[in-house]
Amino acid sequence: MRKLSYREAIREAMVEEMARDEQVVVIGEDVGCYGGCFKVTPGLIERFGTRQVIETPVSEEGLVGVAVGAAMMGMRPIVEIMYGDFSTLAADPIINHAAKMSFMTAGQVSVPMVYRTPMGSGTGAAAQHTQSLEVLFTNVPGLKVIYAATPADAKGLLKSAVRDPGPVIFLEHKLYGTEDIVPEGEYTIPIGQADIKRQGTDVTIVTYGKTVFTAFEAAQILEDDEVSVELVDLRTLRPLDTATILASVRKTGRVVVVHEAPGFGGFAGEVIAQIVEDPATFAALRAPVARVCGKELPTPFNKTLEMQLPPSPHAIVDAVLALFPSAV
Amino acid sequence: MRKLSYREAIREAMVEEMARDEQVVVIGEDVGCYGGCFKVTPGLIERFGTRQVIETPVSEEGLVGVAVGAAMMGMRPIVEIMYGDFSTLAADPIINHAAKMSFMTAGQVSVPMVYRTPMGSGTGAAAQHTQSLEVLFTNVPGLKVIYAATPADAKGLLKSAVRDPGPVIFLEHKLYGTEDIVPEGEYTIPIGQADIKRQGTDVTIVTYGKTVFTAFEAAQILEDDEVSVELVDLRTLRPLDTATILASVRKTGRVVVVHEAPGFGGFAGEVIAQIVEDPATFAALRAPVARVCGKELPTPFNKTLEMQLPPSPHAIVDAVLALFPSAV
Amino acid sequence: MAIAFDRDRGMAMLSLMVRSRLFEQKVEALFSSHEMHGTTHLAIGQEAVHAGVSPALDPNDWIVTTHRCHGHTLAKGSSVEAMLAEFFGLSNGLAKGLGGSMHLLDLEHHNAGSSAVVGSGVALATGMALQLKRMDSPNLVVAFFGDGASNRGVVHESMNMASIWGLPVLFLCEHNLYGMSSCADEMVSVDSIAKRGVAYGIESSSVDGNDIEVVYAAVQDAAAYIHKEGKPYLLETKTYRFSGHSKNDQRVYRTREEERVWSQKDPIKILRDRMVSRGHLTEEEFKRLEVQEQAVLDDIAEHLIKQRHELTLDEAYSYMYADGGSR
Amino acid sequence: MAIAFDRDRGMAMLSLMVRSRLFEQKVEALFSSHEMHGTTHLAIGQEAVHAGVSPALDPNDWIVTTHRCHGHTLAKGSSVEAMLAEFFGLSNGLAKGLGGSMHLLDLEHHNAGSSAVVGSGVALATGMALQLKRMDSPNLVVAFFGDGASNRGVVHESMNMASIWGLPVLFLCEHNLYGMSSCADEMVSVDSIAKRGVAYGIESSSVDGNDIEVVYAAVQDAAAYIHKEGKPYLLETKTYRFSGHSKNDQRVYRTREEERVWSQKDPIKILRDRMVSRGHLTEEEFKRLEVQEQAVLDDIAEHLIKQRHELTLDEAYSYMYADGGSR
Ligand SMILES: Cc1ncc(C[n+]2csc(CCOP(=O)(O)OP(=O)(O)O)c2C)c(N)n1
Ligand SMILES: Cc1ncc(C[n+]2csc(CCOP(=O)(O)OP(=O)(O)O)c2C)c(N)n1
Ligand SMILES: [Mg+2]
Ligand SMILES: [Mg+2]
Repeated sequence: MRKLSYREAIREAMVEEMARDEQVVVIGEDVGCYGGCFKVTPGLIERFGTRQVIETPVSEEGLVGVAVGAAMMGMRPIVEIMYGDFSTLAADPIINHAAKMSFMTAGQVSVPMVYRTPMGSGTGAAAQHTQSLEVLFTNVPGLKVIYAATPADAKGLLKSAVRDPGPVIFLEHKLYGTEDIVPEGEYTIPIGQADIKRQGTDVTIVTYGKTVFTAFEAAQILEDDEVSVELVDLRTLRPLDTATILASVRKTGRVVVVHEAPGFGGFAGEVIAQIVEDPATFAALRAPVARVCGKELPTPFNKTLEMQLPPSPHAIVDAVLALFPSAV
Repeated sequence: MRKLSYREAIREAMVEEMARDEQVVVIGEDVGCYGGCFKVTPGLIERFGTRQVIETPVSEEGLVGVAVGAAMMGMRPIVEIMYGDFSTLAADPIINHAAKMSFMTAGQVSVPMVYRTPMGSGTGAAAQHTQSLEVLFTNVPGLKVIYAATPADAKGLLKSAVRDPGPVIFLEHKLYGTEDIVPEGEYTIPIGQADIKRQGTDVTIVTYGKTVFTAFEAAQILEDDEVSVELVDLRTLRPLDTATILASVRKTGRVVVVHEAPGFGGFAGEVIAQIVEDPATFAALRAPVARVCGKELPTPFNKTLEMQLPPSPHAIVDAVLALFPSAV
Repeated sequence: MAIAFDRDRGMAMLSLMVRSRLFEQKVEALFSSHEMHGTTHLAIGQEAVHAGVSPALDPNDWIVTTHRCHGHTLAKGSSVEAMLAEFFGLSNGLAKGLGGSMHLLDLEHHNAGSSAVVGSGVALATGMALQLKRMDSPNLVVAFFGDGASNRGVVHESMNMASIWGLPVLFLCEHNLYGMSSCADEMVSVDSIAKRGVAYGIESSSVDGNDIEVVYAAVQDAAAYIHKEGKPYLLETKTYRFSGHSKNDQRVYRTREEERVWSQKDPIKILRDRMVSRGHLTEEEFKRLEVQEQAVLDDIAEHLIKQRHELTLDEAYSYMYADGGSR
Repeated sequence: MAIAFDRDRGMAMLSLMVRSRLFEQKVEALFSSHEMHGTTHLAIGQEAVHAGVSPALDPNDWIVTTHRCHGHTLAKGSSVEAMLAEFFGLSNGLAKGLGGSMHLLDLEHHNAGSSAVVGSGVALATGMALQLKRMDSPNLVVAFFGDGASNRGVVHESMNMASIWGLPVLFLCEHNLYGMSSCADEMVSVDSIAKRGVAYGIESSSVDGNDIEVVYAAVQDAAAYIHKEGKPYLLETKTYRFSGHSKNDQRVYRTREEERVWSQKDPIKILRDRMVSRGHLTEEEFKRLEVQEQAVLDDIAEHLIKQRHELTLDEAYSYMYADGGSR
């Protein structure tokens, strides 16, 4: 058994896929000798050359549009965008073009593209470099949206994303140094399957991305309160593994949905809607559904304030305990 | 009492505000002699001249950025973007700049800008001109998001939007010819207040924008089934009038959320989350929460197919009736 | 720069322009009589560009078109039937009725389709050229765009990338003086969009877009340059749309006098007169050509109106990417 | 083009450059010792541009800067204390600690702040100029941007609008050869970004950005042109950043030899030597200047590190637009 960092796992997935298929091409700003803004691509250009590693100017809309056009002709681009915030610049090629191409052409053209970008705060980079903008994509038919938390999941899901016939948004958190066990050798993880990161019986916490770790901490604290937490890591947001969520909630009767993006209008709403729309799951609920999400603020530069923005383990603990009124 | 079309009501709001304050400026493509893509601005340039009506090149990102900069210096721009789909092009100046300016500068700079654009299908304009992209904005702290259905609401809310100190997204539907009573003279409607468009006791339908009319039709059909519908028109999505929603649902015990955007990841999720998060409302629910939304497809050009995309009155009726299992 | 067409080439080009003109008029009529829905963008007056570009190139060269794409698509060789069927939203249309008049594509004829987001197609075309170059293809991509589109940032970004990477893109600007209602004189900060080539180290030229012999020759020269130098090229064609921007356009933004002046430069008339004076065509033959093309068109339209086969919603769903979203 | 500074002006400009250099070095040190968090973009080597622009203009002219904004902010007259406080995230910082090092602004000194989205600030600056023109203000706006930013589409869109509307914008390109790790030779499709002015009918020029007398004169000429013609101007300044792009940059994308060559064109050295040779300065005086500036800086930093007053979350919320979102 070996450990890899989140960064290395993502890189390994790219290396394997690039070696397997020369149509797999990494495209982005400073992805060459610099190794990418978060150092996920070092060594790729040395190994695969400029035919498979394409460095672009600062032209987010254009370069993603170029990737879409290249994908239409058979390339399988993996686009790296430095910060998820710049997805605002690439929204047209992704939302209006990549997502719709297969449908608008009645299946004649497809866009097998992966769009990799990191989301989230914690870096002191202030309001324009720290957002969690997954909802730009989750309401768009034709897109798949992945947000893996662990190195092993990131590797397996990225390989599936590269092989997918359509456009896949692959979101990353910025804890690139996080190490964990990654299986040796070739494996993929299917898009659209959640993973139960921790079994439990009293309450379900549903989350994804960086807050998987926060929720895990909360679950450990809750053990002391003798509350058994089942932790569902969505891994893919679209298509959503509703079956796994519902099964867990039917078992526990209680659910807290957690993410770093601000709660209002965030993806938690979709998870909650899936739960309370389903008659059997609705009937099994023993408490209102709760959310613990990022605060309704742009990210402040000040570190003390920035750290208060995302959900803390203690906020999750409090939200869980509030679902057990008798026990308090 | 006089009737105005939705188009005329919006135009009247602009005329009144432009006459009141010369800093109110309409900016957009073809908003001059052409009168705008959906003919909402005819006559403005003749009356107010090029100091208050600024025609721009096809440069969505740039022109919205320009409006943000001008607003920073005291202009109160009303930007018109021809189709809501092109909000993908204007996402950076809105999300990364306008929304965050006040916060990032600790209140020193504000951006009193209105961003007007129409959403939705029904025009035969196919996949890239018919989306309902309100979720691009509803998860962004610092933005307000309005989507008025009726001429009277559109007028009163647009005037409030123009006077607001921050950026306001003002979404329109494309039933610009819809006529209805509009009060004479000066009035505004506060941002953030829902309106009960129809009182009822058995079920609450929550919706906004074009589907207010669809839901109204459904409510009338349901009268025959002796189901009394309370119709909540949100009018503002952010900030949301949660109090009005909760009061209605506590009264009726049943709720269906309706919108034209695809359901998955759509704004309905937020409405549902607000409902089931509130312990008293959750306790008052007598059935699972239901959604009736647009289909999970880009808009087909073919008319027969296009018409099947948004929620139909009958789909709403069915969803409502399904909440009364005994009655079926 | 112009070349003089021989009789055969002249007849072929004239037929194509006439077909395009009649096609557009047919579409206009079908819209007026509400046989068609949605919107449409006619290219009446721009036939010399539409017909003059693709026939001057290798059939395996690709095009990426715009919202004003009927003529480009005809010139690439698509069947009138498959095009009209698309306008009617039928399942035998070019995109089985899912795309409509702004999204014609025909892979068999190397037409990759168009973006209805003005200017965005230029980036797609640039990306296609990137992949062609990577795969050592001998072909190029034509990126059509208008004077209005020239002000979109993505066009700038694309031209810069095409230049630094030496991509086989023919940036084909159809400068028809207007972007919807706005006149290029007021919207485009330079009198000739060809000048923007300087900003990217891209060779460029500006030609009379109403003279098909000029357009044809310029396109061939541009293609030769692209192949020889391994660099993109920017060709501006100056033309005029006689029609309104889209249906219902009252054309309040320009004078009837301006239209009259331009109508004297009707591209069909120019080639027809030239062929007549060269002894390649008689007025008779021209009339016959028109009548023939019209008859074919009418037949197809009539036939399509009768047998309207449309996709079902289930069939439409099947064109979503596998697993993409639930219903 | 250059003008020779008299002694007073020379001393003022030299002091400003030295202050900027020492400020950057101080910031670097504070980052290394983890007194500061986040990231930072130093402009060591670019002082002649940073110090040479705003002092050449009317104090009421506005600037919109970039992620590399310390020098611009100093040159506009902001207090070192308020700047450093912002870097520390303190409530007496320029943005009360909410903006940080990439978002310095100072309205009192007509600095409207910067966008950390490379290139996007150029549109904001253009919009500010639109409003200035509407209000018949005699002032202009400087839009700073880099060689990397020059490839963003929004810069194209902004230049086009500034040109057609005749806006008082000085597009000030700081061409420091690199955008992060990528060399302009490979990313910018033209050898001089000033050439891009042609694409917009915007007058332009390219000058040595390491010679502050050249920059100063060019900026004054540009401003005179803008006022006289009622048109924007594009000024490219060619310079080099001695520092890495941001903290932790190992500079693998360029050679130490290249850096050595450029270090001989150190803008501070150039002015200092020139002043010495003109008899306006002695080596002694220069040393004293450095020592003085350093002492002031050290004092301020030390003092700030001691009394760290930060906003509370409640205070931060109060800077949201009224009614914007709930908590
Ligand atoms: C990004 C974008 N903005 C606006 C529109 C609406 N629109 C459709 S065509 C058009 C004018 C385009 O002008 P031009 O590029 O000159 O092409 P032409 O119509 O003259 O062929 C506009 C503004 C659009 N489709 N896309
Ligand atoms: C739109 C966008 N893309 C990428 C980045 C990341 N980034 C920050 S600075 C920089 C380089 C900018 O180069 P240039 O404009 O030349 O300015 P310089 O850093 O040389 O001052 C990049 C790519 C960003 N902040 N914004
Ligand atoms: Mg045009
Ligand atoms: Mg640079």
